Amino acid sequence: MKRTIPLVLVFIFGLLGFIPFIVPHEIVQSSDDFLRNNFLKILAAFALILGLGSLLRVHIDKIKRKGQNWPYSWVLIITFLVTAIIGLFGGVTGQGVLPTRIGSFSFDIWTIFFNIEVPLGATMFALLSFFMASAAYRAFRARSTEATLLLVAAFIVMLGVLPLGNSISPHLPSFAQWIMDVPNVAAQRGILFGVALGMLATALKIILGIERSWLGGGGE
Amino acid sequence: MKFVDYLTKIDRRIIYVILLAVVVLPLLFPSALSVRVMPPVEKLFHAIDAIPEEKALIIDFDYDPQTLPELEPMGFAILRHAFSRRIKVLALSLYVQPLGLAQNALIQVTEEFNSTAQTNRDSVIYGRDYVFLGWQPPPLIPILGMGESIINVYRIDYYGNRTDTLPLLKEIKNYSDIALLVSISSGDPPKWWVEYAQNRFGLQVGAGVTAVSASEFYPFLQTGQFSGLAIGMKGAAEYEELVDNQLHVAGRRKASEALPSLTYAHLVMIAFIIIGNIGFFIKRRQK
Amino acid sequence: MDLILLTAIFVLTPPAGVRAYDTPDDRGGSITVEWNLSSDDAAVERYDVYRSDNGVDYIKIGVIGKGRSVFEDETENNKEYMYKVAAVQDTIIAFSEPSMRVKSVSQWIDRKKINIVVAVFIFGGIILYFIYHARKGKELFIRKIAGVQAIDDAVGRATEMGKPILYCPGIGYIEDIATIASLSIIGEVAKKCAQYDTKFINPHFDPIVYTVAREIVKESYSSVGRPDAFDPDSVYFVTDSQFAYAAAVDGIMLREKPATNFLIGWFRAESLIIAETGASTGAIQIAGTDQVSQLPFFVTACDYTLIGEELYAASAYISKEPLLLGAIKGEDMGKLVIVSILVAASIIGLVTKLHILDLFR
Amino acid sequence: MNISLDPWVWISALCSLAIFSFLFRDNPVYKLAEHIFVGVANGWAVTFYWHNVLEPSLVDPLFRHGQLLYIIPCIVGMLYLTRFIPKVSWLVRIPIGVSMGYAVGASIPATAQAYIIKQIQGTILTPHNFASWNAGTMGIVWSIILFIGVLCTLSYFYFSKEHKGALGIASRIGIMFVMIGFGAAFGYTAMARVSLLIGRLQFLLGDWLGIIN
Repeated sequence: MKRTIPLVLVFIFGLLGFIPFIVPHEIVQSSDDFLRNNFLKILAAFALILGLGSLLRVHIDKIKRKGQNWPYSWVLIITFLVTAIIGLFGGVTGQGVLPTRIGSFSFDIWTIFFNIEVPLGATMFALLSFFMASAAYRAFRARSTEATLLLVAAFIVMLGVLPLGNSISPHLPSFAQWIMDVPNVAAQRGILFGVALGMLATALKIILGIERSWLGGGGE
Repeated sequence: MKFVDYLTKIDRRIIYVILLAVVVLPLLFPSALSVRVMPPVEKLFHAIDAIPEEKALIIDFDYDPQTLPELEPMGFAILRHAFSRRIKVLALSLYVQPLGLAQNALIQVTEEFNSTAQTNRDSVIYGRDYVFLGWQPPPLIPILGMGESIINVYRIDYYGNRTDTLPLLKEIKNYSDIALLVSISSGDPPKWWVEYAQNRFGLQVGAGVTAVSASEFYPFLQTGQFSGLAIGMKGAAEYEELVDNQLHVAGRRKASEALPSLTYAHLVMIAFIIIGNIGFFIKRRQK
Repeated sequence: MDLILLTAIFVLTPPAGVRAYDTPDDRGGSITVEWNLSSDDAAVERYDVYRSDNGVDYIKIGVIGKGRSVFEDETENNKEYMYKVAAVQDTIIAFSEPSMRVKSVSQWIDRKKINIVVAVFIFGGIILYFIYHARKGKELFIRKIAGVQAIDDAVGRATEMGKPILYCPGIGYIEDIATIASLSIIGEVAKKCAQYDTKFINPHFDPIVYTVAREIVKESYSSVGRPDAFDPDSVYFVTDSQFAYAAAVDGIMLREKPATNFLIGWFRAESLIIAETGASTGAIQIAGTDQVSQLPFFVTACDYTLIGEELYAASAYISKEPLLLGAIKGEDMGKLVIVSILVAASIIGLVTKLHILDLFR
Repeated sequence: MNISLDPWVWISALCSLAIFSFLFRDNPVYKLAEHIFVGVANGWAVTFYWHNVLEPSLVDPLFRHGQLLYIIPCIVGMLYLTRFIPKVSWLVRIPIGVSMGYAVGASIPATAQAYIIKQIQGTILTPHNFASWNAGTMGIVWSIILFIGVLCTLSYFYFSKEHKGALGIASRIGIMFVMIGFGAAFGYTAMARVSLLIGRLQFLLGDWLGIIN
């Protein structure tokens, strides 16, 4: 019972997802839109809450067990609660129930997002250029013919993409563009066929109940 | 062979300092660099330019803080292009984090236009010239739902107004009223718009993507599934060049300003790889 | 409804052969109107399209530029309409004869999409055929992947040098295919470590993947008859933050100095940080992922890289798990079908005048 | 050099410097910044769970307008929350089965059309495809190289037969194409990573310290 119901559901809704592609009839299309806009959208909302719940549970457990770096979990939870309150009650544009301005200092949800989350997120990935530079020196070796071909193509693209390439010779940017348009498309398309067949295989296995690992995800 | 040992033992921090210097100096002493516009960005520009008066452009802002420097300049340039051509714009995001950056782009560009606009006609008014639809998860809901009706999917917009009260959404009902959708994204969204919206409703799709996933998108440009493709900060600079030259729209060109730094950083990166490999081959021959 | 002034036109000939029909393959609500261009098309400014419910009162519903002769009208389903098209030049209007009565209807099948459904049945059928056979225990041949040999050599090297082996499964979750493939390879490497009594280090990013991996490694040790040699601390959870995990793995590489690093699974931007430190310690590195954006770094920084599907094939080859084998064989046959379609369609496309591309809309 | 006086720009700059500190080594300031990042990101997300999704799509129609039909999705959606109740946590498979089933079902024709059929269409050797390069007669050469490249790449990822003889040659050529494709990706990735650093420096030197324009 615990396994058959979900497997039957995944099959039925698999068909409901596939049929509107080939059947344009008014009845099928409007019921497909109704199912999506009124049923699936609300399920997704609850899934979001589940995701948030799991995150908070991981950190609350860490605090209870005094796990590694547990004080930082307190920081996470407190920041989350403060931001959530400002967002929920302060409103999207700061004109909500909760006042989000003290004198000229406004702290509506967007200002917090733009001045805390954006710099943290942007800088986290800016680190990568440093790691790329040191990896370029310490790790990227022409250790095989394949790796050599890779690095040569990389050099052509890195030069060709930039105005400098154009000043070295107008042919360089066109050559770099050609590498992207012909050999690169051939390789990516070859890989894409394999990936697409893999996606098709996985989709069919899930709908027909052959692939059941997702069931395991439910049990505690 | 003391030199070889030195060659292969440069400390990590020295490499960081060299990269930092090479990137900062051109910012302090800016030099104008001409940008050569390549076909993929030209196609995107003409696809937007050719939008007829009675149809609208959807911009899917799906870049997050991690990919801001590459994609935000594209968002600004495309918005400037649309507003200067009086093209009606619907903005949306498939994920929640990009919403804040979409709002930032819309606020700043509308501010640029409204501060110089004299009459009501050439200023950019919310609800008439553009609407910010906001976010409705999961992605499949808006991608498929807007084929039938936009206001059924987005009952309220980002700011909380009811969408059936907005004048623009009385004319623009679904994909048949949309000439083009441009997805500015760091991941798969442009492919989803092709997979679901183009396959079922024939929607024309353009893409602005990060350089990391550039090579994966080229097959879709070759088949015509994408009507244009702008890649990374260089693509943004090319689009800024077109907006600047062909539309004479003023506005800070952040991507173009970064090109000199980008050039020298690439040269330093190539030099590091070559030096590293010289040391590697000498050591291998010693063994 | 104002009565349209019918003025006799001597100069402009009206468009002829006006025909209207329900737009096919749609959910209805649309009628297509076609006409032959007026013989004076050069002089015509535009064509106005008129519609009537009762055949008497006509209202203008559309304007089409000159030189074009098709218009799609949004209509209510199952309601009858008649159409007229007028060629217009300045104030002169030339009306055509009215079309037949027509109504828009919903269709049950979209014929333009039949080729896609046929493709789904062909490829889906092939894949399911092989999965069915694999589950029935039929012997399915997969060539030995070069990567599997590289894994054996790498473990052997660490054993000779008496140094530990580090296995990093990436930052994927249990539902990522690359992570599942990596888990089956962990079992194989753990078996060899148990046989040769080589130290095995396995830091994890995701709690669920960690618990599954622990069971696999424990089971590998006992399957080789060395349950006592299994060290529970060898498989452990580090952190669920991307860059902190990369920094932690780098720390292990520098402290424990493993002779061999396995970087197999789902990776994102942190792959660079891990592969770089591994290369600088001089360890043999075997990488494997299906994330195309990370493969360039692994190819240049590691000694051997399992590229995309090679990773799936290697895990199927090692685990001999029927589901995996069936899928790989099915996909292989799918590739053969794609190759034969490409060759056949190209021959048709070059030799004949058939519009072969329309078959692949 | 007019340093910004806006407190928020200072907070922004300090956040950036906290993350940059990771360059030296993983330290408490970096850990603090990272956890604040996750906290703010989820606080922002929750704001829109309510204002953009739950309130307009569920609370408003169900409670304010009494459309009782919405009770069904509401109940099925709540089954997600049984994940935290060990005894009945299998019930979470019902909403997962429904939403995953629909998404997987819709993905089948979409994948087949966008990733197989259309890609075949772009590879077939026909005069139309020759012209699509708009490179004149060279278009024929590009189409042929593309055709061979796709076939050889496919042969590299063919596992049912040993890579010997013709298949061996084809797969050798195939891996060459794959490596050129990876080289292109590598070049663009280098550009991407550096752009992110330049973007941060434009903020720190521009908006914060006011050194650049």
